[in-house]
Amino acid sequence: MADFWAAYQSTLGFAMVNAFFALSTYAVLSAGMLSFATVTFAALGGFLGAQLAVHLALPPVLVMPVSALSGALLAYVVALLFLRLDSHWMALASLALVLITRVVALNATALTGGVNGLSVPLSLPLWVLAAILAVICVVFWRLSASWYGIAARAVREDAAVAATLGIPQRRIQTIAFIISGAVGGLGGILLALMLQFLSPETYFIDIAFTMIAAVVLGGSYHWAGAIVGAVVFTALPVLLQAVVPDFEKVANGICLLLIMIFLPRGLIDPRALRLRRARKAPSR
Amino acid sequence: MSLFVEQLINGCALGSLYALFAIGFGLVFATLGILNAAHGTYASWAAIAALAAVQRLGLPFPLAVLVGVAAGGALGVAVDQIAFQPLRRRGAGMLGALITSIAAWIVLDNLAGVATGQDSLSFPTDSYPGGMLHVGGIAFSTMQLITIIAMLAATLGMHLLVRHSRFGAAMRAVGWKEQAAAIVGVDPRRVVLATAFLAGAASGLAGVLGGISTANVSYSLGEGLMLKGFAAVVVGGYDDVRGAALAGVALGILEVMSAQYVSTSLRDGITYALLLGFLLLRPRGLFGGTSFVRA
Amino acid sequence: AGPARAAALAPGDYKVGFVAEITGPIAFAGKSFLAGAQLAADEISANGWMGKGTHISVLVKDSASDAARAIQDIHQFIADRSVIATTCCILSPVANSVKPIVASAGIPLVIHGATLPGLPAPPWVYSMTVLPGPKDVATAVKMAETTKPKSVTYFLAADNDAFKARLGAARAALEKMGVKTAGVVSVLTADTDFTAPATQAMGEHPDAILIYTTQAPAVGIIAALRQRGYTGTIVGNDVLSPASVFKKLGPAVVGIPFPIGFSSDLATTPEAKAFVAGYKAKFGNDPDIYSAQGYEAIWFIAQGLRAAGGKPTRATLAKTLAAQHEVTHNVYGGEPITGGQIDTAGTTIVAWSADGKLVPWTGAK
Amino acid sequence: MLSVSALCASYGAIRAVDTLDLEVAPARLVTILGANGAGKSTTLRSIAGLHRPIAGSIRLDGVEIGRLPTHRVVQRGVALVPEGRMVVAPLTVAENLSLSAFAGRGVEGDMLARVYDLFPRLAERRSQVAGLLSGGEQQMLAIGRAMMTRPRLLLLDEPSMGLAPAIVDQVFSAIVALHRDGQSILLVEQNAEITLEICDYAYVMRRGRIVAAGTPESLRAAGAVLEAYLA
Amino acid sequence: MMSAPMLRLEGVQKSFGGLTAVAALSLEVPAGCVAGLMGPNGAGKTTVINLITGLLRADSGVIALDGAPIQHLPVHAIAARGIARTYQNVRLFAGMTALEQVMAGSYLRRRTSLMASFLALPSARAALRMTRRRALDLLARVGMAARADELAETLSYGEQRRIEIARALGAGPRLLLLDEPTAGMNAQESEAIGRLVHTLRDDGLTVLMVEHNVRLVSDFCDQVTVMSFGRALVHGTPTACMADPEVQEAYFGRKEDAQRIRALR
Ligand SMILES: Nc1ncnc2c1ncn2[C@@H]1O[C@H](COP(=O)(O)OP(=O)(O)OP(=O)(O)O)[C@@H](O)[C@H]1O
Ligand SMILES: Nc1ncnc2c1ncn2[C@@H]1O[C@H](COP(=O)(O)OP(=O)(O)OP(=O)(O)O)[C@@H](O)[C@H]1O
Ligand SMILES: [Mg+2]
Ligand SMILES: [Mg+2]
Repeated sequence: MADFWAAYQSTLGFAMVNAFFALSTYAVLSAGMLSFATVTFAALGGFLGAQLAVHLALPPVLVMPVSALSGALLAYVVALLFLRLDSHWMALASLALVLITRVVALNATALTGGVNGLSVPLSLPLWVLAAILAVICVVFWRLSASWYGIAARAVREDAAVAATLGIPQRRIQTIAFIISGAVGGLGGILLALMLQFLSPETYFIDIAFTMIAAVVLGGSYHWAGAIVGAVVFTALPVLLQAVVPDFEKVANGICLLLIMIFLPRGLIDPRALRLRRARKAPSR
Repeated sequence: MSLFVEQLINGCALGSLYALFAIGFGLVFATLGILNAAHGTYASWAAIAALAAVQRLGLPFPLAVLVGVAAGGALGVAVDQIAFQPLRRRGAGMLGALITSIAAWIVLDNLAGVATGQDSLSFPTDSYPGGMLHVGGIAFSTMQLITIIAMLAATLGMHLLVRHSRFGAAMRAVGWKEQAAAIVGVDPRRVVLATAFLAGAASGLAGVLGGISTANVSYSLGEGLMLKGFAAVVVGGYDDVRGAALAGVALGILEVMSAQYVSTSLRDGITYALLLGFLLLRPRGLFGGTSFVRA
Repeated sequence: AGPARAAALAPGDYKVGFVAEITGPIAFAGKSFLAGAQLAADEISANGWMGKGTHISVLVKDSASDAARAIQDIHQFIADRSVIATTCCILSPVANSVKPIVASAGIPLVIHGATLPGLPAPPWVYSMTVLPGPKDVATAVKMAETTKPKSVTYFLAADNDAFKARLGAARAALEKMGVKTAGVVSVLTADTDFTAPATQAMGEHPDAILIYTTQAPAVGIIAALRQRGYTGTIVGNDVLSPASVFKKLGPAVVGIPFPIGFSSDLATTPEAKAFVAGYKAKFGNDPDIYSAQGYEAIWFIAQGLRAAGGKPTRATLAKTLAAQHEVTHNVYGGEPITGGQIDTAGTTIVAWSADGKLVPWTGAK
Repeated sequence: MLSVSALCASYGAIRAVDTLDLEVAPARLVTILGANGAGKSTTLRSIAGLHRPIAGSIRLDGVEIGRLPTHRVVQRGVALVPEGRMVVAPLTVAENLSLSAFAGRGVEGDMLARVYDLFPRLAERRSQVAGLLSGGEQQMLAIGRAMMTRPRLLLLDEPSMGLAPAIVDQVFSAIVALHRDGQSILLVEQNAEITLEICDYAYVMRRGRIVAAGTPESLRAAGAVLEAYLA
Repeated sequence: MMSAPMLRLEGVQKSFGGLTAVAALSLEVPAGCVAGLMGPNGAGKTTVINLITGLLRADSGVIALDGAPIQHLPVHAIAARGIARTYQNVRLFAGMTALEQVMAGSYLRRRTSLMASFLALPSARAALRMTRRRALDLLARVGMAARADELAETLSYGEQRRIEIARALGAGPRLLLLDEPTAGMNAQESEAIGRLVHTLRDDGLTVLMVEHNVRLVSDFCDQVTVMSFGRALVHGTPTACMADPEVQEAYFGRKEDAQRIRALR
């Protein structure tokens, strides 16, 4: 048991870190925007936090809020620029942003260490990571139950109609971006602490695919879906490596395919729950 | 001056590959509503198939290209039926298809890696028109010419099909809402299959031509085209074949020129920053992308 | 001198955790590394080289060159008490991520591919890859001496610091000899189209072109230069040595000089010859420099185990590894180890011959 | 011509149509009446193949069509003017109409003229994208499109919805004219008075079941219509 | 009872490319009045509603609520001034139950700050409970209370229209714009909507209603404007409007038909 824990604790760690990225993506998706900008927020939070840790020798408890804040600030700026774009144009613009991020990370040697990367001489016990994730979960839970949650859902489903009901689309989406930025920046530094090493490749397309896949796999209509999806998406390849080492990748692809085919709205689907509840209700 | 012109031709030829890729990618997005992450693997597999046709069967160049194009199309159909059709039948949205396409991408990419022995292969130099052409002090290769011509032909053909034929109208109708097309007698399944085939074939053409001219037949072939093709689609307007093609070519030229005259390490940065700037100024792409949904 | 030879190694199966890169962008090399390692394990186990009844075996986990996956793999190896040592990493960032983990967990790690200087840190971390910089300079100088170019153009993988440094050293040496720099054409590791860079380089009309990039770009650049009709001198680097490069480029790569640490065609020592023969028998093709490095990594660990004797733990193995100052079973030709980093004395400059063999480069065309 | 027997259709656990029997004889105009949610639209959607029934049979001229996909049903000569119009928003009016050629039921030229004649507004807007038409214009397009497939059986789901009185009148005149020409029609319409005026036979639905059926006169006499509506 | 105009349109113009959908339209709706807007298909009625709610921007002209111009305000700000609407093609939020639709519609009446709501302070919880109760009341008003927990997309067309009205009422508007609220309803159901509109008016709401149902307009509207080709053709009491020869021509088509239709009714 202890061995099992030792062997898979890092998998759990990465799953939790990916959950932050997935939640960050969920935050914007739940207000009707598909954005990959989380990668950029993570890069800023990660590199900035790492530099603070290296040069000012700040402890993680101080570094993490700074990372989250910097991510949120950047997200605010990104929101100002991006909110004029709709749906897939925003997706592309954010993808372009990710690619630019990598070029900047490669060339801004002072902040990122360039191609050689940056060692991060800090580490984080797993339980701290779990505790932070739990706090973030509470935040998402409360948000979804608050007025903001209701408004965001309306904006997501039909922004024009929501606006005629007095729901300020821009403001809701800006808030969504800021939440996304904070959680993404936090995820960025947490990834740095997990890897203890950063390079421009750390924050790149892979994360974008991981987070979007996690959100959709887990169910994009509930915040818990992001977490479930991140865990499945992270752990699946590792488990498959143990089971079918030679066909791990192919098996992984097939598993994803099967999950989506049989649960096209993801593992957690509030709509199905509602339907079931309505069916049980003796209203008719 | 001749250097500039040669680089312009290099950019056009490179951009033609992006354009060919973007045409199919955009077609699937516009008509079937799927952001297909597996689209790049069609290119890789088409090149692998064409190479096999050359090496195993000794087919001449035109036939090998045909084999590659057919392989791309067939793969497009197969992926559609395995990864997208089940979701379509359940009326699930586009995001789900994004994930199944990622799954298909993982599987196909890995199998491509296995098929090439994780190596980057190339076409034997005598299996394609590999010569250089010299026109007034300007040198360019026969393959570049072929690539540009292929791109122009594919763009024109696809544009006429989608915009000016009844089948094209059916494609757009099915893309909008399958049931709306079916109630006037359009067989959505057939239209979907044809669309998937055409898109795969265009990607396959890009794959074969690109595989030959970059001497790189491997799973990374398609991945290289993927991001640029996607960018071309959005800049050009995903529902306009001409726009996507134009944007693809422009992207190729921009890339080559910024490497030649500015800096290679900033090349992608410049390309994507311009792209981003363009999007912010013209949020609906090159040709405006008229809305057909009322306020 | 030193302490008396330790007791014989206790019989048993000693497991080495191998974090492989057999899928992903550099899988072509990753597979060679692994094959070499497996051959070494077979050889060492077959004749009981470490002692009677002893075996060494390789446990494989694929990381696909992803740092996060590599870390998870390493953690799994660490958790597996039967694993006594680990080996990993072709890419330097991945090696950098794994390094602090093995050090704090206390398990020896032998890096088999990454070339960033400063990676090794005894007693836990060792590198079995010879740093390529000095050999590049020697090759460039020899080329300049024989062909006397006036100006040269360099190709550089702009996103790879190691190559930046290697180019810098060669360029300094050449400029000292009076060879002008016509230009530096940058490419990126992930690039696939090299027509434009080739056009750019040829636009500078250099007498020679020197390539400091990773394998895929190097191959693409040579193909593009030759296709566009460049007939001048090209100087490559060690990435051109695998047989697959010749298979792909054919005549285009013939006569291009590059330095090399190992080549099956030039194997002279008995160990090297045995390695080539064994590899051929097991896998049906010739080993390349990557298989040689994977092979060395396992032999180095075995060497440490044999020296440790008795019932070694990870810590005692680390101690004996730190005490090794050379690789005894080597295929490179005399390899001292300083600060955990392997080194080599001589440099062989080779080129592909028209019939696909690596032959010493003479400078004649 | 059309005979539906023991049809059951449901959405998940919600039973929308329950063992429904219904006949449309050739050249007849038959209507279904019923309150909101009675299951009328579901019945028409099931006949047209847009909704897969869970039990029962739907026969067109004795041939089972209940399991055919929509386009095959259309090609056999059933056309639907659906609730919610379902025009193809990104296509122009003319393209929308031209799609009906896929039904493969004859030349379109004269029918196109007839549609434009019936709805001059469509002729004016023929090159406008359908999604930008006004609600009523879209309804006209949906009716015109169904006519273009030259159906043997026309299914109309509230064709007058959203139309101005003048157009409603034209549509009903057209329905009457088509009926006179021998077209078989199954009509769902909220406007019971007009409907009972022009139909040959009527069914009254309530909660997925037929609760009354008969000629308009007999229904009016029985007062069944009113009762079903107030339920 | 009639007072200063609550809604005033003056010289409002809107073109789409070559098509002038609304041309120099002027219109007044007094407070506490149920106004009807009629006209042939494509006359520009829905466009007018889109212009008032800000979904479309007028090319020129003034739209004023209580005398203050609103045509430059963003859509949500116009809603916040007290205008709510329904849609001709029902536009409910996918995946939400009937109750949730109305709750979303009540955004403007939330009466708690984001922080309070986030922290689930007692005041916020009480406010939420109240909104819920109000939403249920509204559903009951449109006769849909029993279906509160059903997904709106599983309801029939007519039922969905009622949910839309309840959702618009959720915003607590002073001016309610209804775009063909009774399309797809039979005479009895339409009349129920008409009575609902009257009770709303009695509660102090002003209503502008686009309708093709002549009887509904005659029975329940205080004033009517008939549009044709983007212009206001006539304006006045329902009876006067219906009798106008121009209206007869433009709206009811050939006279005999109009008489026949009325005869049929
Ligand atoms: N997509 C759906 N999912 C679940 N239930 C549905 C769906 N569509 C309709 N229903 C239910 O099926 C029943 C019948 O609906 P249908 O649309 O056939 O009624 P209708 O008679 O056409 O009503 P209307 O006059 O309002 O158009 C209704 O109770 C409705 O709630
Ligand atoms: N966004 C748009 N682009 C182009 N034309 C438009 C647009 N919106 C409306 N139109 C056109 O403007 C005219 C007026 O449309 P509107 O929807 O206001 O009519 P309406 O009076 O509501 O008609 P109906 O009674 O059929 O609903 C129509 O001919 C329509 O085609
Ligand atoms: Mg209905
Ligand atoms: Mg309207």
